[in-house]
Amino acid sequence: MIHSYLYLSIILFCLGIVGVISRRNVFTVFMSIELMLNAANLAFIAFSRVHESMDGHVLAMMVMAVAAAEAALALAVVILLHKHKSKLDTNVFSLLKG
Amino acid sequence: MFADGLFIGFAILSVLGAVGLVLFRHPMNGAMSFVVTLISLAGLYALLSAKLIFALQLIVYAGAIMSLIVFIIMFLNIQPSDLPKEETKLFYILGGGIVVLPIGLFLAKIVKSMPERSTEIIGNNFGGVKEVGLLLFRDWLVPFEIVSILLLVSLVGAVILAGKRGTIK
Amino acid sequence: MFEHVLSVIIFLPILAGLLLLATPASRTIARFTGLIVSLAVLVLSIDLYAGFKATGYLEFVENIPWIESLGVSYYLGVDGISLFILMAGSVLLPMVYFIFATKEKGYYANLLIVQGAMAGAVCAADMVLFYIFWEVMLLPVFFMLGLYGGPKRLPATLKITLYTIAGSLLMLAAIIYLGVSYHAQFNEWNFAMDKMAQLNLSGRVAAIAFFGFMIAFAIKIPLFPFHTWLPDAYTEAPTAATFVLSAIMAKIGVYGVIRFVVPVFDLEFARFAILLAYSGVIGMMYCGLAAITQKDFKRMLAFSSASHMGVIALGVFCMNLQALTGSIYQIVAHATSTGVLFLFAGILEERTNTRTIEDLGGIAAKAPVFAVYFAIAMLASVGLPGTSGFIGEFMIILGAVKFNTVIGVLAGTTLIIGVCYMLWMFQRVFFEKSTARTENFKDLSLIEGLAFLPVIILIIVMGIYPHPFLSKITPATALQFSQPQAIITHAPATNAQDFGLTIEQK
Amino acid sequence: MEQSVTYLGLIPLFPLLGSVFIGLLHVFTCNKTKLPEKLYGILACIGPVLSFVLALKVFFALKGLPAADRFLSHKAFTWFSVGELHIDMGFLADPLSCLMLLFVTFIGSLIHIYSIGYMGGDKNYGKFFAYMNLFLGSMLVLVLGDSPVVMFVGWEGVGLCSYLLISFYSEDRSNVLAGNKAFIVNRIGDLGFVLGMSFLFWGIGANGFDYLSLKANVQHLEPTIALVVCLLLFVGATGKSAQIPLYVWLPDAMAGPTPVSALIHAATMVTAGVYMVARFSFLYAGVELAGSIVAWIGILTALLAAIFGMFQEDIKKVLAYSTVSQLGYMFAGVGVAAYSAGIFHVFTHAFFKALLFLGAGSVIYALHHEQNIWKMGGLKSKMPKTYLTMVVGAFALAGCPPFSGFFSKDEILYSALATGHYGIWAVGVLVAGMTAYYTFRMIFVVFHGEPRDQHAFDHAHEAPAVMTVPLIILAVGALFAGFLNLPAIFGGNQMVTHWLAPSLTEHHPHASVFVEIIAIGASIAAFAIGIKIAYAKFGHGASAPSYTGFADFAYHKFYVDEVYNAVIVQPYKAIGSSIWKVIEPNVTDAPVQGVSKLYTVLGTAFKVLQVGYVRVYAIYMVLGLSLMSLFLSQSLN
Repeated sequence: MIHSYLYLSIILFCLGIVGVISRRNVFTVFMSIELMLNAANLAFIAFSRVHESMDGHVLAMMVMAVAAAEAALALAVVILLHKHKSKLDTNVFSLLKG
Repeated sequence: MFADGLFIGFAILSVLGAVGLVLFRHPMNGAMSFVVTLISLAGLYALLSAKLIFALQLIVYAGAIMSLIVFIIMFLNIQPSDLPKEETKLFYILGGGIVVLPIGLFLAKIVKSMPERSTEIIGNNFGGVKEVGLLLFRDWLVPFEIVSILLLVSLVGAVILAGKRGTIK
Repeated sequence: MFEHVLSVIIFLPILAGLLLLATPASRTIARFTGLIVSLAVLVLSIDLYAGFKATGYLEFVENIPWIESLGVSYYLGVDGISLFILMAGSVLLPMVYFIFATKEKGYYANLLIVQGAMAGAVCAADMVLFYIFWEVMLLPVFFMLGLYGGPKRLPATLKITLYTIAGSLLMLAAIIYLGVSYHAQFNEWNFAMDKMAQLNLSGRVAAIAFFGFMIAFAIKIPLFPFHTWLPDAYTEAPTAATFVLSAIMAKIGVYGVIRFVVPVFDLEFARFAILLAYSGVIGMMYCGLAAITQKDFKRMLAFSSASHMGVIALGVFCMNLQALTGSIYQIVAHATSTGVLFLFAGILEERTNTRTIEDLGGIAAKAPVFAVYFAIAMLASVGLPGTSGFIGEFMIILGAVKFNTVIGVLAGTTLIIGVCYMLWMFQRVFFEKSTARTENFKDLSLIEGLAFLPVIILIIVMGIYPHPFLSKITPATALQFSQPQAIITHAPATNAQDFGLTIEQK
Repeated sequence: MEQSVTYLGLIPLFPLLGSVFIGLLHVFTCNKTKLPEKLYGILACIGPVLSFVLALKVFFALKGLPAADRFLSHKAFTWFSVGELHIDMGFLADPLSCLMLLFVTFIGSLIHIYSIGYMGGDKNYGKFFAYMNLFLGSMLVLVLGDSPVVMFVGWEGVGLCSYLLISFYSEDRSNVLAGNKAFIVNRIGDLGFVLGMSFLFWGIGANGFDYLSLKANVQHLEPTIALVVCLLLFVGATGKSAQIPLYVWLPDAMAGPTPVSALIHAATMVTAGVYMVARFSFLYAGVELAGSIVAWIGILTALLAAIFGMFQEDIKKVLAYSTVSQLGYMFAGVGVAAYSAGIFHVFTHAFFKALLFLGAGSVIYALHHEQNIWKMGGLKSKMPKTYLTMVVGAFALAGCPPFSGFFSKDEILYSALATGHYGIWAVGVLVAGMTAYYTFRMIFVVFHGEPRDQHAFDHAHEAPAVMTVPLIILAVGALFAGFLNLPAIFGGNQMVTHWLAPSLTEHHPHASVFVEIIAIGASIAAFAIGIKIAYAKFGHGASAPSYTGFADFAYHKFYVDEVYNAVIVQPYKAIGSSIWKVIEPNVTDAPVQGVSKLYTVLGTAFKVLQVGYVRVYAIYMVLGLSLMSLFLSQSLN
């Protein structure tokens, strides 16, 4: 049964990756990252259940905290982005172009 | 049996939500669909006897973080013209799927090689607030404190970043 | 004589230099700190020299475990080979503070640091320690060249830094290889030099490691064809940096070959000695020929220095006692003569604001003391008997003739090649009619004259009565050739090439 | 068998110390107050005279010993010692070095005294004497050194002094170039010397590298090595003693002050090569081929230089070529294993050639540094002492009996004939005639006839006594030195030959009196013919000739300098500049430049991938992960 959880976790994770690499909308990209974090969380919880130890739960909490922090910062960045460029396109930024 | 049924239901919902997130053009739609995923994931946590995490997922993730996101989306008052034109979105999604496929298969292969275990609900003490709390404040105290610092830092960062008003262009 | 004299010699200048950098000291304070510290080091070195017993083994040993899990230790010691390079540095460097009175604080601070680092590299008897000092040595030169160098300093700095670091990394890889092999053969971690000598190395990987070491040292020496960084760096560097590079740092390259390559890679060394010897001798001729067309006297001296280093390196590759001893003696002789010549070039440049040979002339009449000093250093550089340059050169040629006739004959041509460009330069700069730039050339001041005097006297004494010096070198060099060959045969036929042995098995 | 006497070391030490002292005095005062010239003059003469006194002491000490034990030695200290190489700073006085010692210090002292007058008024007066003393000290080290290496110290030391003195008038570029040429050419020879020593050392040097040990071990030396060593050492000698092909520096060396030419480039230094071959007589005696090569090169040099000498117009160059020519004789002598004859010619030559040079110096001094003989003439009346002494020198040089040159030259030619080297003998006789011709050509042109430059003639005057007295002393030497080695046919007993016998390994050929008479007769005939032609052409005054054909070719010295310049010097420079301009940037440094270019190219190539969109970087990352997964999943089953 645990396999099913893990497969689900993998599917969600892969969907998250696809979201990140194929979408240009900042919000979608951001939420896709959250999706990947959640997929990881699911794996944590599942393994925690397998080993009957609660360390995975603690880790999941940490991930949530990180996600919260990330959300706070990322949204601030998005606001800035929108303010300056009035766009929500990740392709607006190409300063890294060599 | 009932638990299996619940699992299948939640699983389908979460995948659908995720697919929706990836496909919807407007972020608001995506966010709503992502909330579905998060809530169904909370259900799955419950099925895995993680009571505290179940609660936190609903309160923190589906509640706080998602409402923050939705709030920002609404705050920005996004017009369709603001959104990037993604004519090649489907092509990208298809290509991305192909690229990601080996990773998924690889992970799946690893999972397959692991022993199958039951996930029946176990005793009351597993995953409860007290137990996790004890663990958190005993064995994981230092990381916990570090995370708190991280939160603080990101808080300050967010204030500074978003707080700048009209100085640049 | 106290126990940690070597540590003091190494770290006193380094700490003083760092202290200078950290504090807002004025130029004068910096200069006097440098002067006092280097004189203190000189006194300590003389004390060390007097207490040196010439047993042939390491003396004044300090051995403190450092990274025990890897067998790295803080292991210092000097023998007849390193003693003289150490002494050369200690004797020559105080001069710089006497002569260059108005430089930046960082100039003096960097000089102090490089002095300590060089002493460290010379005294280190542990490969890792050596490597650390070896790298630290480059830093001050990098800063001096980059900050205080001539107009085209930046490309020169980049070239020397990247070039030497590329070599050093090869050496690091080779050192790690040696450590792993040692662990594989003797089942313990150790990087001490004397332990490494017991290694039995063979096969292609050993040859690669050998070249890792050799290329690192060849770049530093510099050995043909790895010398191309030299002309630019020597020309653009501030005089003190050129002096340090040519007089001492290049010698540490040769020293490295003697100390690290010869005992450890005896088989590879014997195999490639002829190739290396040709490299040395061709380098000598090549750089000597290139020197004759130089218009810039500093660049000419740079090529001359490279040419002589070829001969010195050749002495090491000839694998006989006379050549090796001659090579070490020549290291000191060359440090004194060429080092002083570079300082003179610096003085010339400061007083005439030119480095072009054609712009100068008639200095001998204007500045007789300077001319006499210069002539003595120049004659030592071309190996005139009665000066320090002859003894070493003669022994190297002697050894080269024994090693291989062709190489011996080619090595002998250094007698001719050196004299051609040196006389040509001397003629244009010191003889003939004086030019506008040299019309008011001032002779050496009393302080400068006195600062150079000990070295000039040393050049002559080392040529006329070299026996006391040689008797300190010979036991150590003789030991290099009494390596028990049996080690090679009885050691187990295992090697780091064998993957199973290199990965630690639990 | 050898006695140790400490004063041997003092002999070179006196002039060396004098040199250091005078040098310091000069350096510290030359740009400030001038010291009186007398002070320098006296200081300079102390060293040589003291050395001469000690040399006499050595001579008498040796004379007091039985002939076979005439070896005095002094090991001052261990010079260097590494493994089997052990060199002492040792000095050895045996009959050979004693003879050299005597005339070097004697003539050296005289020339120092002469220079006091000649150099008067020069602003570098002190420097000159410092160099001269340094030279004498080095020359004495050369002569007294008890091993080849110690000899080499002196050998290079005299080369250095020669360089310094040739470029003494250093403001003039050509003088300095002449000095450079001398030093560099000498260095080429020194390369041969060093290599010769190296081969000799690895042959038999392990049991001691001084002459006596070498002599004792010489039979262990392999013949081929011995030949190589002999030839290499001879290369050294050709450099120092100006033989083919390295003779080119000596004529140019006349750029130095005339006493220098007399002392260094006629009497002492240039004969060092002959001395060296005689020193190694134990080696050369065993290798006949080497001896023949030495002899032939010597006699050919003699011929070549004599041809050049006949057409020179510079008085010093005439003498310079005659020196080269006479050196050729000496090598012919030592080459045919007549070492004592060769050394004896060194000895007599030192007197008469120093005399001629000093006389020429006197003339030059009188004419205010005019050296072209075609601007002189009729000086006989103005400078009688110089004239008389120079005529004595000329007779000696030309080989007129009973002047010293006759006996020594005849001894060499006789030895060549007696040992069956007929070719050498024939050329030698020819050269003797030519010598007589060019010597008297010079005398006639300079002293006889009418003055060609009236102005200079009017101002000419006899030199001061400090210059003429040495001339007279040398003239006496040139006249009578020959009697020291009078051959039996003239009733003598060959004192010098017998004196030298313990030092040399030579076999005296026993030829019939008939052969000896032929040799003497031919020499005298050649002399007579030479002087006759000279008198016929120049005895009554002649104007400067213009040369055509072969004479023109010889006047330009067969264009040897030009050929050397084109074949050696220019290619050398061309190689140098091509290395610097072409090879260094394009070949040696190319790999390094290549690496940096490679990085630039790679950087440009990878720049394409840096599109700047974060999303694309994520794609790269995922692609990488994906590939890794593909790779890793093969190992999972």
